[in-house]
Amino acid sequence: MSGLESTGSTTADLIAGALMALGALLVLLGSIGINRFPHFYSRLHAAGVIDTLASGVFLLGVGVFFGVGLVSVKLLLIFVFLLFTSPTACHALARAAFISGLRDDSRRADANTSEAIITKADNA
Amino acid sequence: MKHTVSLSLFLALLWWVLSGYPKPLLLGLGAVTVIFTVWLAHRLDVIDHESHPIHFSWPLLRFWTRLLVEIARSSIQVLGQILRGQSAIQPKFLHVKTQQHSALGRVILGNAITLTPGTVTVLTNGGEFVVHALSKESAKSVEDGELDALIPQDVEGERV
Amino acid sequence: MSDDIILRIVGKFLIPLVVVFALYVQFHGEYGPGGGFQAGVILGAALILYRLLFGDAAARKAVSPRWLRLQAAVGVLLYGGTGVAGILLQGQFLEYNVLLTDPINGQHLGIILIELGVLLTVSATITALAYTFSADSEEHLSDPQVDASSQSDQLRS
Amino acid sequence: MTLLAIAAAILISMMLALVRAMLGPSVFDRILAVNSFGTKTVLLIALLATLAGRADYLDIALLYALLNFIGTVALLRYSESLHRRAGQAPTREAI
Repeated sequence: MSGLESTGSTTADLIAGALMALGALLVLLGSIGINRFPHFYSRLHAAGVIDTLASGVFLLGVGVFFGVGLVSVKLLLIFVFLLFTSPTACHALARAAFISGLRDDSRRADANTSEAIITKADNA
Repeated sequence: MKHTVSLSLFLALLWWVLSGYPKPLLLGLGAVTVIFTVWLAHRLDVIDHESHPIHFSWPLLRFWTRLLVEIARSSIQVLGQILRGQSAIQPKFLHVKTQQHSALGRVILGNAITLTPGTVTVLTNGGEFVVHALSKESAKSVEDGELDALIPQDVEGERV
Repeated sequence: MSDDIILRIVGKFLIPLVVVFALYVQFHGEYGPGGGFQAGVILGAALILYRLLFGDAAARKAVSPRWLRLQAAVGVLLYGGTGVAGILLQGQFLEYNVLLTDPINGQHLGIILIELGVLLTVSATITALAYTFSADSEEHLSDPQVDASSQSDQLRS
Repeated sequence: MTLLAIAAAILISMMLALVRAMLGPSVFDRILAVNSFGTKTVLLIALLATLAGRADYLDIALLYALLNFIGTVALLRYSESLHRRAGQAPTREAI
């Protein structure tokens, strides 16, 4: 591993490179999951891995590269921002899909109760 | 009123994190920014106990650390399932009862469930959530209600 | 969607942060990527998010289309006025140095006024565009009763 | 070398997200893919920040994360209004 080209190889750069590489690998795996899993709802979970663990590890790597300071606080801000928005977007997506009637194949016997909940939620 | 004050402090801190220039002009502009934002937030009516909880407690911190650990654990689990493919998953919808009585508590729990890969909050309907789980293990972790129990019950918010 | 508590509470929390971020971009044009146009778009985006989450009626009540038209005009007037002020003070159009006795301070004042003009006009125009585009597609769709109740919820809370 | 591999991995994942966006099959699959594409863009911009050694790029990353969220909410709102207008699920139709 050659570290980060722009500053030469110090230990911190090596750690940063390794963390970012791990994060990128997790992003790649998540994207494979998005294409590999059947049905919309399973794919949501694969995307969730990218939003949380992968981006966390990756941004940690970027933070190691820039060192401790205001920049790492900014990176933390980006991560916390993702931590707030991505599950919200994910939930909104799942909710909209569910209300519009999308189900996966493993529909359970309790599907009727789900329908009842939707009608209640629609009328609320 | 106390929410306005704490929002102002919070926004000032945010400005400092973003800017980081200790110049008088920029600090002055920062003050203008905070005043304008608080005014606009009042106008849009988005300041209240729900959007800006000033309540802080150690249990909440414990909840967040536990959540981060949980995210890492279940991410690895989902990654394994991605590698093994379709045969490794048994997706299904669950109905989960929550012990959260406040809207804020339910939002925290709902987002925590979505944040842990393998489970997504689909609907929030009163005290009952519809959750989609990717596998039996993921389903079990929600049904256990471990995270639910960790959210402090005195989290601020109207009881619904 | 507006009846979804998760989206509603996270949105409430997020909107002030977005506004601060917009003004940060506004005032750091000299130090990093930014300036009046970008800031105007982000501020407009904050209002669009508000409209998406709380509905058209609440958005029009908080920031009326009338106000937006006024704001867009004032922005252009401020930009042009700063330029003309340069001429009146024996300089050229948009020459900042003559605005104050100290040219450096004049530069600061000129830049801030110009960028403020851009911010006002761009944010007002972006928001007004969102109002206009969505007006005809959603007005017939939305259930008036639901809108009225969500609006009164807004007033009460 | 490492950075090149990281950039390649992210770019390939962005392409995979685009593949999902094209294949669908439901509107929600496409919105999910676009949202995921946006998250990867945030990471790519962070990578560019390290490449250039400039921390101000991170502001753009933050902005992109923000616009990604607003964009997803707007798309869902739009699909919801289509759904209401048609009086039926828009799940199988392409936008």
